[in-house]
Amino acid sequence: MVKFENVTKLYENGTLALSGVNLKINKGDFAFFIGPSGSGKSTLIKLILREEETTEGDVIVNGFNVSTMRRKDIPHLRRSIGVVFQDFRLLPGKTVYENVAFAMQIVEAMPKEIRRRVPMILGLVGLSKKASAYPNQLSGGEQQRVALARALVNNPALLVADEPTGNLDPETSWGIIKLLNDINQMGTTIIVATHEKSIVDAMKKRVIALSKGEIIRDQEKGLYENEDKNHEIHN
Amino acid sequence: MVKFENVTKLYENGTLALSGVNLKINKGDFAFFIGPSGSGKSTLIKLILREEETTEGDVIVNGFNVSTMRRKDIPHLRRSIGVVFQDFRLLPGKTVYENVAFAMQIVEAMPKEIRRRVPMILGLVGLSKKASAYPNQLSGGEQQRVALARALVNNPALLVADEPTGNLDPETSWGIIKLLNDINQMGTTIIVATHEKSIVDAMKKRVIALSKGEIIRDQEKGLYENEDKNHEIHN
Amino acid sequence: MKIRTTKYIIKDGIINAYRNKLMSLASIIIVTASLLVFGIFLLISVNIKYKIDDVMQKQLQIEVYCDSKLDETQVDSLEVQIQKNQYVSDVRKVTKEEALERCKKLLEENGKILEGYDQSFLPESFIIKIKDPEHIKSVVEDFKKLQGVDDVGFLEDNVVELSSISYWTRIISILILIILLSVSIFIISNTIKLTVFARRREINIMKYIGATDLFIRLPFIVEGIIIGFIGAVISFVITYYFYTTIEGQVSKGIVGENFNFIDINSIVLYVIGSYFIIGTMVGGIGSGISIRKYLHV
Amino acid sequence: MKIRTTKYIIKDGIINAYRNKLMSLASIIIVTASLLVFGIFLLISVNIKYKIDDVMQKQLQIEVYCDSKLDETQVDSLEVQIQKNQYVSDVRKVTKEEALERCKKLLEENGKILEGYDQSFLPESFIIKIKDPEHIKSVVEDFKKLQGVDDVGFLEDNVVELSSISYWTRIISILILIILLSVSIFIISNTIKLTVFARRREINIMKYIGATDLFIRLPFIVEGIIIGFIGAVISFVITYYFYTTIEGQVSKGIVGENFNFIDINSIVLYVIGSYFIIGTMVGGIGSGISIRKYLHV
Ligand SMILES: Nc1ncnc2c1ncn2[C@@H]1O[C@H](COP(=O)(O)OP(=O)(O)OP(=O)(O)O)[C@@H](O)[C@H]1O
Ligand SMILES: Nc1ncnc2c1ncn2[C@@H]1O[C@H](COP(=O)(O)OP(=O)(O)OP(=O)(O)O)[C@@H](O)[C@H]1O
Ligand SMILES: [Mg+2]
Ligand SMILES: [Mg+2]
Repeated sequence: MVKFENVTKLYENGTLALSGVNLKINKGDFAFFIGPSGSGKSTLIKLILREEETTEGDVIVNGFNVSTMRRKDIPHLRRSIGVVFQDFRLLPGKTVYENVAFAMQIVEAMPKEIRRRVPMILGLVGLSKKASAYPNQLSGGEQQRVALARALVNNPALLVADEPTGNLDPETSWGIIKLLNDINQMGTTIIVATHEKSIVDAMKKRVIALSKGEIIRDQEKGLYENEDKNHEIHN
Repeated sequence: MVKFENVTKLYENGTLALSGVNLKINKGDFAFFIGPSGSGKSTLIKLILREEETTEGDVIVNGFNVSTMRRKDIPHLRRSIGVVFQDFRLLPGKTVYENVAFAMQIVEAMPKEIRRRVPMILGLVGLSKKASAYPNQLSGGEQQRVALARALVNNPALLVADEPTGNLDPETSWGIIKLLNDINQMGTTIIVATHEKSIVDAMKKRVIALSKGEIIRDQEKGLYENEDKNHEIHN
Repeated sequence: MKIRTTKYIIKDGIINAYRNKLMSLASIIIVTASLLVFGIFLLISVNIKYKIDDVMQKQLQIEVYCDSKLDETQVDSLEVQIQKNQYVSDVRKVTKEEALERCKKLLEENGKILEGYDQSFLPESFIIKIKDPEHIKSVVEDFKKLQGVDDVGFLEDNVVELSSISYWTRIISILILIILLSVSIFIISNTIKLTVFARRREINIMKYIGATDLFIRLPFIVEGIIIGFIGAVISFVITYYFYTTIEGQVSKGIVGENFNFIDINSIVLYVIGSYFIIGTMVGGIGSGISIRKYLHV
Repeated sequence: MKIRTTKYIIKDGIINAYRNKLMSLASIIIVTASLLVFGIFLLISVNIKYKIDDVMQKQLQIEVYCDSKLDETQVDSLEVQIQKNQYVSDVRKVTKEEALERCKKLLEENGKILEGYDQSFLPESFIIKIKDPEHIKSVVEDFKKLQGVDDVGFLEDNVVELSSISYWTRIISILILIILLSVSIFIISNTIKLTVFARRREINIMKYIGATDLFIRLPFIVEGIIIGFIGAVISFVITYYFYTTIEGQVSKGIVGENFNFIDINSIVLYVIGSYFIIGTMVGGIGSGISIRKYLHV
């Protein structure tokens, strides 16, 4: 589903964010990207979405070779992925309802379908009451859940979430993670970049640990901290 | 230092964010605001900064009666407080260095002093290398640390941090919290709104727990979850 | 693109124009202002041309002197020939009697010296009004060649001078109209650029979550058209109101001069047409183009 | 506010104008365009006035006919009196001989009928050029009252007509200049409003971290002044270049007409002055005002 082949990313200002990354995430996987601040987790995600282009190497997502694809195919790539951005990226001029509906409008869903599905998803993330609020009228955690609702609403085959619980209390976080787990059970591939040790440790899913732009650990059923040196590299 | 007297906050769209809040934080305190997403933590902070006005009740901060102060005194109030906003609020057109320096320029600090202090603070939060980057060239955690650096640079008597570690890995988070603790030891009053159970539990500081806009617990040396019903209300 | 999407897009454009009231207002003011400048000059130049032509018309008389030996039928046939000329709008015959009277007048009180003279030595002539100042010279040349014509003279010396004013007025008018048109287009399109710039982040976000370029662009185009359209309506109303008011005042003779404005109804279509074409086209196209650079993410 | 802060503020304004290149560029284009419209019209109206006055000057001749019984000293004293009038720019005496010649000419080939007559029955007259078209009527009235004057006539019938054109041209020019001035100010200030709007969040943030209104506002004012200033410079260069080019072409006679433009150097100060005043003042003040509503946080 997602494959990184010897990927290097050097930002324009000279920051080497990733170097020599090889990675394969299969359909149905649930993987955590972990690592210290600035280690390259978000950059990995940006490459998957072609928000940034690789400096070297190839990224293959849902059959698209992201590095060489044509500009006009980018929307198709992105629509096949549900994304929770670290900075949310809600449309400030649209209400919560409209923000989520927008994701369905761009895939030209039926209005009837939109009216059915958006309230359902908002209920799932606990925001039914905030449907008509604008993003700047929401608390941090509420905005984060709107972003999650938008990522989920089209039932994407791949869900990528960058720090989806950074602004949530432990209880709400657990609700969200369980939701992701359920979706994963139904076949959706899930990638989560996170700092929450407790969640990673409890879930016992695949853990891909980054440090200074390199993968230092890729471990099935891993923990946040490495307790088992034997698993160091797996691919 | 900070006093809430029977404060109610009803947002324009009809959301009751706080009701009947009484609270007193003394000089030199270290207090955590905790509570589920949307419980009113950020609203409390916004009232301290007069980013929002109370609907009822008074807020007194550093001797200012925030509810009745004149508009032209607001900058003085805000300058006396160092703030880490939940959404960072970095100036997009300024580099990391300039963002931090800006906080000193508005208090008309000596250029020499600025040149001395800004790099020092950036070093403290581990961002010396990013001094000339723009905010959109930073990772989430890096932006958060710039926001912290800016809040610290003027040595404020009161430091208010809304979710200052939400985008930081546990190790960096601990570094930051230790930094705050050191500053607190030197006499700065510190208020932190947070979701990080592990930090709250480890610090054993005063915990003010909110739920649906009301204070449900105010406990010295508290934990994230309430294990001791006897401490329920303290004032 | 499906019909439901088209519907959504139009609705979205309208909603956005409304929700960004402040920005829309500023842009509408700019559009209105620049259209007004264009429109005011359009009206002024049409009126100046009209006025100058009017003045010229009154002056654009030439006099064709017949050979004094012509008999009446010859003179009549000459008159017919003159009237056939396409640029001639009016012909008045000056009889020998009138010519004598004129002579007397010219001599003022000393006209009496002519008394007793027979008028027959004076030629008959035609005072001719010319339709179009531009053609006066060629008309004069033509008439000089007619048989039985002794000489052709301008009634006024300043005809050449005046026709140069008319010519230059026209050239300058057109030049200015072109400049103003470009300026309006420039201003409006750059205004739209600024409104798009103010929402660059929004456009980026749409792109990041998978919207196609067209899907993002169309509501902005609709919004641009709306802004241009409203600007056009307002500037038209202002133009119409002021023009008819001024026209009314003038025709009531308040300014005390016999100065006629062109009736607005005879030019209303030009004004409306140019306003709406400039406003909506530039608004829409400008929007569509300005947005492009923010789509490349 | 301390000196170091002032220094910082000016530096910050310049840096911001530079970093927001795209936005600054769009606003500079708008400022330039609207100044150009104003400037072009300023130049045109000055030139039209000049041209019309020029034409009128040539036509604004009146003729004062002396009483034919006056002797030479009386005629001379009349000439002196006429020359004293402040609106008279030139006086030419028409002697009795010339008068006779004119008469003969008027009678064309039949002039011979006057041969043998003594010119003494013809009056002497003065052909007088008037400085200012506006005053022609009062001058005529004055001269009619002079002793020894038999009659005063216009050399041309259309003087009244022409002086009405001159009058209206002036009124309309001033009106349009006022309108254009307002329009430029409107457009520029709304443009500045849009640029401020695009950065409302930035302004909010500064306020949230404790900057005073003045501290936030000043760099924006500096930025507005810079934009206005650059717009003024560009529009001045364009105006100057085109004006002198066109003037050059015309004076080389390429257009084949004797059409003189006013030398730009004699009006350059007006143009520069208005451009810089409008550009920088509106840019600066507009910025300062537009920012206000975002400071209320
Ligand atoms: N647009 C950019 N231009 C230049 N450098 C960038 C850019 N975006 C990120 N970087 C740098 O690349 C490195 C990796 O950033 P990235 O956002 O991938 O980190 P991260 O692992 O997501 O960190 P965090 O946990 O703090 O979000 C960082 O050093 C960051 O400063
Ligand atoms: N500007 C606003 N207008 C209307 N409602 C608002 C506004 N800001 C916040 N709210 C509402 O007020 C309530 C409290 O919000 P607040 O931001 O204080 O929560 P919080 O405790 O900080 O939550 P989080 O942990 O998610 O940041 C929420 O329900 C939120 O939707
Ligand atoms: Mg990140
Ligand atoms: Mg909050």
